[in-house]
Amino acid sequence: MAVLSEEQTMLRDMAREWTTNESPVTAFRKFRDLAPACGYDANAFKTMAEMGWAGIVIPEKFGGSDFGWLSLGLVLEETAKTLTASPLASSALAASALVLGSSDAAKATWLPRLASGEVVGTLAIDEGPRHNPAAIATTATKSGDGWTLSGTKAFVHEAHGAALFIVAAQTPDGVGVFAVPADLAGLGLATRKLTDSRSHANVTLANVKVGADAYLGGSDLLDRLLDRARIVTAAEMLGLAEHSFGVTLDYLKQRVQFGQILATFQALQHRMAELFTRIELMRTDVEAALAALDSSTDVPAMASLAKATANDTLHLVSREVIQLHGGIGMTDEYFIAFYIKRARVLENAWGSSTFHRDRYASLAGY
Amino acid sequence: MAVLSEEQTMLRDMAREWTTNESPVTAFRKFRDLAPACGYDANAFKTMAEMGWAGIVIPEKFGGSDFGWLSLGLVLEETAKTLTASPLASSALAASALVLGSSDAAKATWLPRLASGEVVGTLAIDEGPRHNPAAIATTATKSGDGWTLSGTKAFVHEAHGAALFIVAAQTPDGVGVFAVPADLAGLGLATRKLTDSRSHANVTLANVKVGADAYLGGSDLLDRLLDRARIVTAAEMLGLAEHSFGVTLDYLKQRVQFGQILATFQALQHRMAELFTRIELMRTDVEAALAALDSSTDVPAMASLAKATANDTLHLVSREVIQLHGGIGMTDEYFIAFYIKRARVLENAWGSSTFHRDRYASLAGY
Amino acid sequence: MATAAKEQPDALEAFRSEVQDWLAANFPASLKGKGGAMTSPYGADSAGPEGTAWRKALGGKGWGTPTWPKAYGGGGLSKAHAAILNQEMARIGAWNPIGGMGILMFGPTLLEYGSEEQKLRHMPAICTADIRWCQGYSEPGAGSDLASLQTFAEDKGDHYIVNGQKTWTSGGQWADWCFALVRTDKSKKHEGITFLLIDMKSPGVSVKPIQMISGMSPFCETFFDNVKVPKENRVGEEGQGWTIGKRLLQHERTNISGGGGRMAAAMAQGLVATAKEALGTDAQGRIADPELRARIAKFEMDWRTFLLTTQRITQESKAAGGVSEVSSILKTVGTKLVQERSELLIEITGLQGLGWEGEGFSDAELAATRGWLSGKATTIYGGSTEIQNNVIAKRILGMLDHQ
Amino acid sequence: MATAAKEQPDALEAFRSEVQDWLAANFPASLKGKGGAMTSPYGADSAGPEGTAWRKALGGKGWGTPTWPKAYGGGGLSKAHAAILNQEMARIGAWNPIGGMGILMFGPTLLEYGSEEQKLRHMPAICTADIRWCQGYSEPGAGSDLASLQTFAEDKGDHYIVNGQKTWTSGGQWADWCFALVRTDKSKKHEGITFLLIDMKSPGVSVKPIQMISGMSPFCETFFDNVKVPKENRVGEEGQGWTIGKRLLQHERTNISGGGGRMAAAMAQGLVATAKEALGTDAQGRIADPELRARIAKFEMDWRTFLLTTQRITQESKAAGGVSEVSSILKTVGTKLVQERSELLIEITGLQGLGWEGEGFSDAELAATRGWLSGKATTIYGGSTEIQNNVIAKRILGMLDHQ
Repeated sequence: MAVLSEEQTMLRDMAREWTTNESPVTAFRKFRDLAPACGYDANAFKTMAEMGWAGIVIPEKFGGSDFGWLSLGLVLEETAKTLTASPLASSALAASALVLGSSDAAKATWLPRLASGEVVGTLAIDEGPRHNPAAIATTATKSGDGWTLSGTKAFVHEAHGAALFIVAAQTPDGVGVFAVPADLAGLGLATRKLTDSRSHANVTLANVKVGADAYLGGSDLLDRLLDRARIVTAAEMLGLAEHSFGVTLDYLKQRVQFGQILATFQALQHRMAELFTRIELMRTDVEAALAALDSSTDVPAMASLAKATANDTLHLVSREVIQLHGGIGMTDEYFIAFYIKRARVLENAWGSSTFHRDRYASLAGY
Repeated sequence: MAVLSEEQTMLRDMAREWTTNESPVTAFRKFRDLAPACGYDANAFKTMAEMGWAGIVIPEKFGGSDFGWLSLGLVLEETAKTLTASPLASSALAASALVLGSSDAAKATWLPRLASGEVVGTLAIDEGPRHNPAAIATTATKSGDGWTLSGTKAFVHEAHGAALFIVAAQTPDGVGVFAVPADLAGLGLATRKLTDSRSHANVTLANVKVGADAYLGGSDLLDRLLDRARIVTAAEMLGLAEHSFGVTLDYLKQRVQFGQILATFQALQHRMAELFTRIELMRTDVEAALAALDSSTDVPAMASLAKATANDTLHLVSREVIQLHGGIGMTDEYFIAFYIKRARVLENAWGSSTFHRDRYASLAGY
Repeated sequence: MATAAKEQPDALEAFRSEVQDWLAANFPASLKGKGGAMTSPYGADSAGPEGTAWRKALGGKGWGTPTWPKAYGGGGLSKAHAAILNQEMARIGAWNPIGGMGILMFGPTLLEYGSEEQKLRHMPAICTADIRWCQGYSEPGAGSDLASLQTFAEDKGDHYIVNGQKTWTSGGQWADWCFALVRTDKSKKHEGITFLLIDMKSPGVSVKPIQMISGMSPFCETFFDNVKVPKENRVGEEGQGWTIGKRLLQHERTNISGGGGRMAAAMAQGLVATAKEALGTDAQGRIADPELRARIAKFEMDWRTFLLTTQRITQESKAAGGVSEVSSILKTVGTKLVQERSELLIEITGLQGLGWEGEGFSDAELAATRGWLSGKATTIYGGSTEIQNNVIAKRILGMLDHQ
Repeated sequence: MATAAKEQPDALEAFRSEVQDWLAANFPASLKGKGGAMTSPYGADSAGPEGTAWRKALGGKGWGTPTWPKAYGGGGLSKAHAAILNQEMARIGAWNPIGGMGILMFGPTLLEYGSEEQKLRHMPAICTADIRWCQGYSEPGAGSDLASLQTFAEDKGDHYIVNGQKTWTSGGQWADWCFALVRTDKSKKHEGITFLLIDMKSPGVSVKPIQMISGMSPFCETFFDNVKVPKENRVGEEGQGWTIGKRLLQHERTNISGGGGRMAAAMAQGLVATAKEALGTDAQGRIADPELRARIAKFEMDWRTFLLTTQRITQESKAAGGVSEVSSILKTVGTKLVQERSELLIEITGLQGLGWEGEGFSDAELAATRGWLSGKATTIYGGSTEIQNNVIAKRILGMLDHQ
């Protein structure tokens, strides 16, 4: 655990306590089985917003607390431990597009409502099942004062509950980032149900018209936004890895086979020691990348480092925890497989390890 | 172990018995410390030749036994177990260039002497420290009836003792393969001493003149020759992996730490089980590739499969056997490190795993 | 086989004609290529009345189990004759409708250990697949450590009263009979186990399907509440159950690791074709992502190695006249590779490879997702990878006991 | 440190001038950049008479161990003052000639556990590096299981008679003194161990260098044949040796896993530069072999993760006022990565990376080969990776004992 400020420690402890008591894994199971139309656990998110978490990366003048990305990461890590189905990350990323962007009107319209949790926002960038920001085909053409957007965004997370989409599209001058309200004519959703039981949809924009104020920035903004998405996703992945590991450790300490507690088998001890080591390394990268966002230091490389490490580590951990549980882990009645079902979605969002190793090497000049 | 014919079983048993009794690892240590100028254990090779092993892939009419590649592989596997410093593989590969080649004069001149072990031959193909047959720069220009060769061959194995080099060179019509006697004017050696204490040298050809009969074939012959080199090398690697594993197993069964025999620690048991499994898989590929040579079935893919598997497996095994030995394995007085020192040389000869995975994919059309 | 063929070529060719005629008369052309029905829990019957008719026809002739003894409902054919039957069926697209655990696991075991009465009573209905069997081995507290099972069969003279709970009963909800390991002696671990055949319609037997993480329910929990089992349904002696049960598990392991050549080629090809489509190709036709291309090649090479190893071990076992010890590696290697393939497929296809249900995914994609999840069990059941490694270390490598 | 600097800026700046003057007067310009001499077994003295003079000058002033107490030969400086000393030395290319096991391992331990007499007697010569120390811990039968050591010290009133054999005595052939763990009580395992200081010139001490697989001989076997050791040379009480010895090993582990930032950057850069040269680059400047490029990137990323983890754990330890438990992972991770780098370098350079001696290889290439081989020991000594994993499992994860 990084050395935290007093307010960060308080925030983390509060998140941990709330998650443990108010949003355990059973809450996720209920959410999954009910499958609400909004695609997230609305009651949980309401409480989270009341505690101020929706405004952590939003400036105070727009109703946020401006606690920064490490603080947001701490909360996401804690709430991810029990798979809390909240749009906190997506909404924070949408807010950061506005904060980093150039449209004062968009800030004034959306940031206070995002900070209070009154509305949810999300990113709509990729257009295929694999992260590829170089392949954006959605177009934004000028029409009068504003723009007309056309194209399809794939697997947009939290699409069902979002009031605001942050959309990347090709303008005549290169990629642009736009704030697109969900209720505009021509915008449609097609649900894509994935293993994690969360909200994903293809978002179709058929000549959707937005004003000039909807334009937030160009490819530089998009890059900064994507790095935030990668790092915040890695923070959630850290929570998944940590907690599924902890649950497995507890299981091994009580399960008896061959007259012996499983935890006392040396082969399992060494595998758990390896996982522990890997998760500690993952924690390092995730926390360092969050801190890099707060200090604006070497963000692109740290984002690729954190996401690649998070991918590889969670991939291994999510497989091992199932194997180590044995038969019980294969039943839907037990919960350990929820982690692998969510893990693979996050691994494939915002860049696989292959993508990020390639990017890291290119950033380093080889 | 593949299902062998009666004669193959006899040959294998003979090789095993001879190696165990007459050519143990201590013989290799003596060879290393004496460092004879010819670069190999001349007494050992003399005996091996007397047993007919130098002629295993040479037709009977040239004094060989024509027992085939699986038979040769069995002998190489056995003799490699104790690191026997013989030029058997190199000489057999040189012989096969003549057998497969088009020059009757070269066959008549060299094959009987290679079969009897009177002389040693070797391949001189690569020109850099990494296998790259696409980058041959040595030239062969026509001069009168014959050819003039110029260039430098790198890390030629058994160069010090060889009377015959099989050289690949660019002719005006593409790559050609030539039989070049070692005693010709313009041919020079520069020793390159590697970790395995065996014979390696750069061979320089400065306007070396050979007759028309020296030409053996073109790129097709070269490809066939390289596949033989890869497979035969993999067979030697199998012997290394198998025996270093066996020695380690024996060590674990007698070494006591914490009042317990090491072999009874479950974490070590599982690592040994993994190594055993990997070596069995390696054995499959090596034997299947040797058999593929004998039946001329799918040789290129099988060669890449066998060499890649051999590389990866021996790499792992050679590291693990050192770690599992602990401190004693780090001393020169003990012998387990001889295996890693030879292993890395063979891993890097005739194509790394990266090379062969790329080749396998290309052969398969992707 | 080759020898037999040489000795009696005429007889064999005559048999081939007989088979051709019989198939022409009995295999409904409409079932051609519908062998996939066998993966349904209802087997051939899921292919409709014609499927049932075909099952009864082939099963009734004993040709669903062609080399099993005729006296017990098998075909009584030599291997050479059975090969001809297979060839002729394959030639016209016919498939064997006789499957399930009765064939794969229980039948061979009963042939080896059953009494004459038991064989005559149970084998014919196995050979026709009229009766379906399930396996009562695992218990909630006895997974890898199967021998610690607690389901108790109390001796009541001419019958036992069975109480306890089994789990992972494959197809328990559809089975007519159960072959089960039960405890008849609490004072001994392995020697206290007995092999019983239990009619699933007996009073006191109840089953509860287990929903798996793949969303499917191929297994059940099975409860025995004072179930009366006549002693004639005991296979072997009291206390011999562990020996018989282990023998049966060998059949199970072979099946889990198996996978024929055809499926194998498809495995690698499917991956390459998918990758070319998902990732694109370069001017030389290579998969455009070089790192993923290398990993696909590695998978294909590993898979080929696995198939060659299966072949090798089969040949060696034949030559040696017994199962090679090395066969212990097949299960761990095969199951690991199948899991690797699923994971690699997800990485190649990205989020499209994680579809759970609904629009936007092909049936094949959804099946791949479910298969990825259910495939996690292959390294757990039938002797987990950890157990197999213990076995390799101790039995093959002689590394003693670790305790 | 920052606080101290704020409080007394003038005093610190005065100290800076003093340092500058002293260095100008004492550091021979000819030694600039010759800090590499410290990797020789003879340390600074291998840089000739000027090296020896420099060692005696800095050591005599106590500035080789700037923060150690002045009473025992250290510099007695605050951390703020020591930082200034380091800055000024770095500025002019001066280097610290005081090194070896006395500084790295034994000194800190003696400061903690030694008697006043022992500190006064031994510390000054450690601070000047006039006396060189070696470690007598491992024995042929006591490797990872160090506490099973058998070298016996028999109580003879005012002295012990020591008999036995040590191995892996680092620099034993050049050492003046040895700090050793010996057994004083055969009836107890850990509590029977005592920490002794043994003069290597004592009658009965003999050493035999061990040739390593790298061709170098940094270690010895050390034999004790009725060696008389006065009781004043016992550190702590009888039976306290295990506690003291373990504390000392913590210093060893820190050093093995260490590796400063500068070396770190060089590690990744060297790999990339070598790869660009050996493999070539494409039009975009990328390393031409895509699979190796990906693996180099993975190594660089893993190495950066390791360095960031070292930083994190240091900061956390400072904040918590104690060593973080998590530091156990640093040794296993760091040593593994250093080994990975060596192996990767060989794969990149091919046979050129396997040069043993003679023509055709640069000094750097030959050093890399030797380093690859000697580096295999890093996962074995100082607590093998297996032992560290046991420690993590039991102490941190609470997985009890496996026996």
